[in-house]
Amino acid sequence: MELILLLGAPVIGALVLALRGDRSYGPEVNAGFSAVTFASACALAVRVVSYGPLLLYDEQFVIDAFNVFLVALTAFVGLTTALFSRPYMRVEVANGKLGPGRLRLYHSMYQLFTATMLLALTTNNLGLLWVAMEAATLSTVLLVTLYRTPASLEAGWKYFILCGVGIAQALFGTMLLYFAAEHALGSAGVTALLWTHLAAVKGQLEPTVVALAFVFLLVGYGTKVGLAPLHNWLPDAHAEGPTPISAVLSGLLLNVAIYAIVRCKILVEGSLGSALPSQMMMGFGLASMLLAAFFLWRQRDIKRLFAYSSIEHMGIVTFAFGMGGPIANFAALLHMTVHSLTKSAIFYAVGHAAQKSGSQLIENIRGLVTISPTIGWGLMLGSLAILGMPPFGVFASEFLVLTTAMKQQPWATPFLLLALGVAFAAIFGKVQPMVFGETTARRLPHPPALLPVFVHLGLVLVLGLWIPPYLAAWYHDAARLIGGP
Amino acid sequence: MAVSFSSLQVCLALLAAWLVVGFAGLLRPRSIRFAGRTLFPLGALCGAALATVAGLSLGAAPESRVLELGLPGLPMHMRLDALSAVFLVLLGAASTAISVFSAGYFRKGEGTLPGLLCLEYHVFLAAMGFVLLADDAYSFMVAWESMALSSYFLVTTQHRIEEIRRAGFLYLLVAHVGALSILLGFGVLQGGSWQFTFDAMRAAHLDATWASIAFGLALFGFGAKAGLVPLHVWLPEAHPAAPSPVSALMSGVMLKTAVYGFLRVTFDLIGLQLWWWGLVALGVGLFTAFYGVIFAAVQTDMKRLLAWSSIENLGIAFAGIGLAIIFRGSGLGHLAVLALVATLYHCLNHAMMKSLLFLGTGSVLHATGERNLGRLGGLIHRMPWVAWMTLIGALAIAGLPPLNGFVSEWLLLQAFLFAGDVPHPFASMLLPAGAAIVALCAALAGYVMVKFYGVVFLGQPREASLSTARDAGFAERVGLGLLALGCVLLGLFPALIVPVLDGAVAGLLHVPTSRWGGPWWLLAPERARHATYGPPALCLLLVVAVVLSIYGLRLVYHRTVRRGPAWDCGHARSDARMQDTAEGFGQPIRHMFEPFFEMTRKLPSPSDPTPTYAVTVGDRAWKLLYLPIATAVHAVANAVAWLQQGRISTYLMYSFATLILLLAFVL
Amino acid sequence: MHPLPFSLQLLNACAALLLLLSFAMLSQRRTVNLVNLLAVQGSLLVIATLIVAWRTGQPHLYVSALLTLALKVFALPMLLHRLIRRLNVWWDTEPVINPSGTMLIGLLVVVFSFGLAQPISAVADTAIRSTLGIAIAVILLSFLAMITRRKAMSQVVAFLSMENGLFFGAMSATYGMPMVVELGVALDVLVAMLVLGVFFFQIREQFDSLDLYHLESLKERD
Amino acid sequence: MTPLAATTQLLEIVGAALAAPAFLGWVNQCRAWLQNRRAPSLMQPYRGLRKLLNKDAILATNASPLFRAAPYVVFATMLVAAAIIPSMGTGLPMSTAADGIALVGLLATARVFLSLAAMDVGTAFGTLGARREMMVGFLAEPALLMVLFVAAMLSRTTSLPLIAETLAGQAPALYPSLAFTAVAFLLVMLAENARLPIDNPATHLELTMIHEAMILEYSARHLALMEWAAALKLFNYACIGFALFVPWGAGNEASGPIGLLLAVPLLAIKLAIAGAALALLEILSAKLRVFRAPEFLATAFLLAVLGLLVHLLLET
Repeated sequence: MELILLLGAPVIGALVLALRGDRSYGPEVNAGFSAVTFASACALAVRVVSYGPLLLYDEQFVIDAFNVFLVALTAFVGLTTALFSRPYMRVEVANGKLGPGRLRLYHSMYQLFTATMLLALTTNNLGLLWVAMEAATLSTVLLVTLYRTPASLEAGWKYFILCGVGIAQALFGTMLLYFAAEHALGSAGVTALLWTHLAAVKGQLEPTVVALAFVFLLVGYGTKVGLAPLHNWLPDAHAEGPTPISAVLSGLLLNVAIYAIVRCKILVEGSLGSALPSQMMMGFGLASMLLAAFFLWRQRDIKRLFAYSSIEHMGIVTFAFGMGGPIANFAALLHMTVHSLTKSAIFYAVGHAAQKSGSQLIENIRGLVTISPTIGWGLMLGSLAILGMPPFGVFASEFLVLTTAMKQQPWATPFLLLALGVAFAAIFGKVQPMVFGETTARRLPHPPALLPVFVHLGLVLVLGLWIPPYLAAWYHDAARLIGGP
Repeated sequence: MAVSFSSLQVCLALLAAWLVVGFAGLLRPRSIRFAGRTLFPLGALCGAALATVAGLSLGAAPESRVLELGLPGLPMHMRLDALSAVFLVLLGAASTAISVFSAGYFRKGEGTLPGLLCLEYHVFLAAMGFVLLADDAYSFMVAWESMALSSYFLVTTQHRIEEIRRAGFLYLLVAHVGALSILLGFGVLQGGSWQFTFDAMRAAHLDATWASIAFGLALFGFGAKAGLVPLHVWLPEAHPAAPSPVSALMSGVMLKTAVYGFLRVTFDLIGLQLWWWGLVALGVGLFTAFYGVIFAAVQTDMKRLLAWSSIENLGIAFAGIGLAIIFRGSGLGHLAVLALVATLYHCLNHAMMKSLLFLGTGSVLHATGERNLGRLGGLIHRMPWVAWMTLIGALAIAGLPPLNGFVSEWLLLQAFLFAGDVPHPFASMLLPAGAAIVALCAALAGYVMVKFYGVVFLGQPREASLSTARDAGFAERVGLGLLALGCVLLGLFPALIVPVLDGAVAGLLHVPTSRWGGPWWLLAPERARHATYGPPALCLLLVVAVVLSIYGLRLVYHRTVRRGPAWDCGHARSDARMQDTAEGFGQPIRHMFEPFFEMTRKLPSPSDPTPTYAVTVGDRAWKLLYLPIATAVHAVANAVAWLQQGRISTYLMYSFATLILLLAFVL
Repeated sequence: MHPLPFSLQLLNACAALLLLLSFAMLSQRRTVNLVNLLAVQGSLLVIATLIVAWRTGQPHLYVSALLTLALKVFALPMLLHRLIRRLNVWWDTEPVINPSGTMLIGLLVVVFSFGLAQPISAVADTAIRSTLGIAIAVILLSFLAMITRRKAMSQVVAFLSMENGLFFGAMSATYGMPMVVELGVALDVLVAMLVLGVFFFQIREQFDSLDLYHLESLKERD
Repeated sequence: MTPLAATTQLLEIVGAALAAPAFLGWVNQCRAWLQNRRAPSLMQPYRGLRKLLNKDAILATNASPLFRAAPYVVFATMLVAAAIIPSMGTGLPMSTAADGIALVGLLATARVFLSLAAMDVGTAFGTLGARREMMVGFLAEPALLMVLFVAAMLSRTTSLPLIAETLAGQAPALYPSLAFTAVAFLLVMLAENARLPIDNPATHLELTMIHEAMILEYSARHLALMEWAAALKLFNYACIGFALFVPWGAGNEASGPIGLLLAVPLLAIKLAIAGAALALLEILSAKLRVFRAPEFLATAFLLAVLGLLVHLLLET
């Protein structure tokens, strides 16, 4: 029931907003549907927490500890982003960047995007997972090009082609899994793509085939995660789209892609019994962290800056999942949560900052605290949080990752240290003059919505100091589910 | 009915109270009076209470408790043992005086709003407290980084000024890198037991290699906070940038948390100590001390000078720790205790005197608006209170009996005297040289302080504007007075304090405590044979001698005292410009230790009608270490950027290559 | 060994033709011909599907054959022809790598993909395992084509032929995916095409051409 | 404390205070003789002091209380220093309050106050003198400390009387380390007491003077105290030298009053020889440029450290 509502609400929302999205009340309607989605997600979460994992609609959907908290997170950030986009889009319209038509497109695609992510998270069918991922790309491509500027078109095209190709690889990987599964299960047809069934027989899957399949899946979904060197679409797409979209792309879509990879990793590891997947993921993770750190060093565009920081953090998560084991998995899950909260909060602040100073270029944004302390402090605290400064939650996960790495993969720690150090210098060195110093900013036609920023940062702060027991239980279950060496 | 609280509970409550006071500042963020008249005094009260409680708990057994916070499976553990208590006393005492001073210090229109400032200030205090109480890696790191963060915001109070922002950035960067290395150190220490509590780390047994790695990481991490060369560069930038009470807190208290952490990790958490670690720490510490003091001698900005002198003192402290490790590693526990007692005493002293001096400079800064030594002078007439209080601090830090600076120097040298007992010939050969360097640094500190005090407070005012300088207000005087009193008491009654420290340290090293002999006025350490020092007696002797000489003269001498112009060897006119400048006073040091300095001289040409001479002294660490790193990172960044050419075919090629490679790897 | 049944020979022939076609696409520079080749590829796919369906008698394969016919033989090529006419992009410019070099690389890719297919088809008991290698080859070749192309249009065509390769692989290895998945995939492809259409016009109105070198401004190297 | 100890203590203080100018006079006398001049009488320094004590004191207008207090502090420190150096007897109750390290500290205190006072009036000469004094001091002080360290390591204690007793008690053996440190001590003594080749007590040339430059602004009783303190300082250094290198003959509890009575003339003889030697050294050496002074003192410092190493190498 909750599931139908969860997936239905955004779809209906998409239809409604496709027709009425440009009305004055459009943004509120958008937020309303997101609120419904969030409510149902909460209900679902409560149900799973109380009754354990669910298999629904002849096993096409599975809700377990791993994905239910991602569902809740996605719905929550979806809601806050919708709230944030109310004033933001109004300002954009006031600045004459958008017409009614594109506003309709924006709102309906926003809902559709949410729907596809939720589908990808909840489905039990690897094929459907693939379909949903592809759909997520398609629904956001037109949002990236919303402004129709040359840059945005280029970004959209790269996004489309690179992710399309990557996803195609993922489809082939899925197919190989299906192939292996058929041999294991002996039965053709739908059940052979159901994750639960595969997980049941993962021991018997043909190793070589599964290994090949994992390569295709990793490259495929890894492209969407933005793992270096497959990441090239990410900074462009995140920087050129409207800020709310950047927020959800960074905060949510990457999580979903990681989720897909991890689901596959569980199967593959089960069948291979070797450290191969872990090594690949650790390699990708480290590469992404290092590359991103050095790219951060020379950014001039504030949104590109934080896009690269997303790559870096996805690298951390991938590395952690690669290390595996209860603690590293726990850390990775926690990191996914806090990263999506923090990063979206940062993008909210960045969006308003860019609007206030009428430019995305870092050197044009100066002294935010003096003109609007809330945005300034939001950006400052957000950046410090994303840089892993306690008492924010990002630190908690990085703490666990680093300490685990020190014992399990000591060879990796110098790289981690280097990447984190360079990233800190790069980001903080750019954020400080934006927040402090003499100001260049101006007033906005609509008062900015900064509630989401501080709600997110508050949550991250709380997660850094105290993780509620039921949440911890979730994480632990999920971590156990993912397992690893 | 009577409710009894454990001291740990009270300490936690007081730290919480600090936080509350801080957040209360947000109630009326723009009101100086509210913050100054109400909140800072309250904070001072909390500090005094904290010092008292911690002091009373010194004798007691360690007590710990678990807060319902932190990571799942890793709640925040808090523990109050003798070592923490000693540093808590330090924190409480110093912060009391500094808060009282701050109550009268902050003025309108100094960057951050007073309310916010009050918040950052008290969060800073509380964070330091939690660092000292933390009993597991996570809460330690959280407190540690919160400390860095809040102090960063305090440093950047006047964020409109470019170099202050730069200083803040440098500070936070170094702090963060250091924190990461400490974090990795804990990662090593937990030794596979996924327990991050300090108890688990005590229990974990590391082999020599891992232990050495942990030690190295700790030395790097805590060294970055303590400002050991070459990680010291942030310190001379950040201290002048911060408002003076904040400089006082950072220099007087925050740097000590580095010493605390290093002691905690080296002697408490790492099971074994290898003697050559001590050599490393000793070497780094001594080099830092020497480097710091010679740079202090050539500074022309009074707060920079004090910052460099802090580097020196922390170097001495780490040298003491290194000595202790050497003794400990060679099985001479009782001597290790002696060295550590000296170190702790030095920390207490430094907290008092350096805070005193920084606050003094703060008052001077407010009275004159000048930090440049070249524009000060003769202030002893304009602001006698500040001058005399500062004199005590200066004499103390110069290590002159009977003030406190001398006591720790005395103890440390006593410890060095036992170099001969160290079984490793190499070490025992090096130690005397170490003692020599300590002595040299102490003497140079005297040089620095004469320069500092003489140029700022004595002589003739170098600027006409100085004649309008006014003495500090009441609250500031009280703050200064408290710290000066602390210096005097620590100087006169070591015999009462040292045994307590001995207890703390002996507990840390699991060595039986020893008598520090003698009556209350005599410091006669049993660990150091036949060495006695009785400051009260010495002080009494001096006073008696002075009084005698005064009255003795009165007997034979009946003439009057007249005032007249300075004779100056018969020179016709001498004005303030003819006095030695700060640069001039530093000249011999520049001359002698030239290789250490990065000097740029601006010499006038002979034909120049208006000749000007300027010399600026830079830190070689920049050119030798930091600029290369920066350029390297930049180069790598540019090289990496080449990957991203904007052409989609190239990107597709990357994906293709990755795919092929991985497939080949799998096959 | 006894000769393969006729149907299988036919299937192998289809496979070989597919491979040939993808080489042709690799070398072809006229966009219209590219689209036609794509259509032929699609029809070969339909035939292959029908053969398999007839051999195994799985009803859902007939449906998927129908779907393929509708989508890949008629809908997409028509759409593309329309676009070509509307945007008059008849020729692709000189490819990034010259055709002969591309061919050489293509050859290596084929060898590699056959090697890749070996372990998989070793465990396959389906009668048509030998074609899997060709499927992989088709996929990688079209990947290569995408890399070498400079016009958005031809890149898209290559992309679609990659889809074909996937489809062929799915069919040859596992008699096609489950129905729900196939429908989803088809839907995605259709939507993708529509989005592409929109894209082309947007790009066109911005740069009044579909040359990809207009789309090389967002980069880190300066 | 025993009456003997009390008397020794008192004798030391008073004796030092009274004999110090005479010792200075003696050095000057010898120097004059060695230079074939007619020597001033031994009493000359006392006359100088009396003259100064009968003049009006003139303070510079902007002299601060620190300036007035300094002479008393300096004199007092020297007096206390004299009280803890075993010159005539080793049973010194006051020396429990301050050991060798404290002695160095006391001397440093005197130096710092002297320099601060010199900077107080704010004349060119005063600050110049203060700077040079501190420059000499920061090398001489650690050197002296190292000298004491060697003795302390030899006798396993830092309390001066005990050092003297142990060194005297041991069979007169050759300690190479002591040889090194003796030279070092000599150099330090020359530098610290403003003697040639570092400073020339007889001139007021700005290029040369250190000590004189600092006390330029003093007059009358303050100047008298400063001069007296300087004489005391020289005396103290001489006594430190005796205690470390020729410790024999100092009275103690064992030898009783007789020992003390014998110690007084013995000390006089030692002082006479030392003064003559000092004068000889001074006329043999030429004044160094101020820039050279650090090298001179660095030599002293290194010699002292070398002595320490030699001790650890050969004698343990």
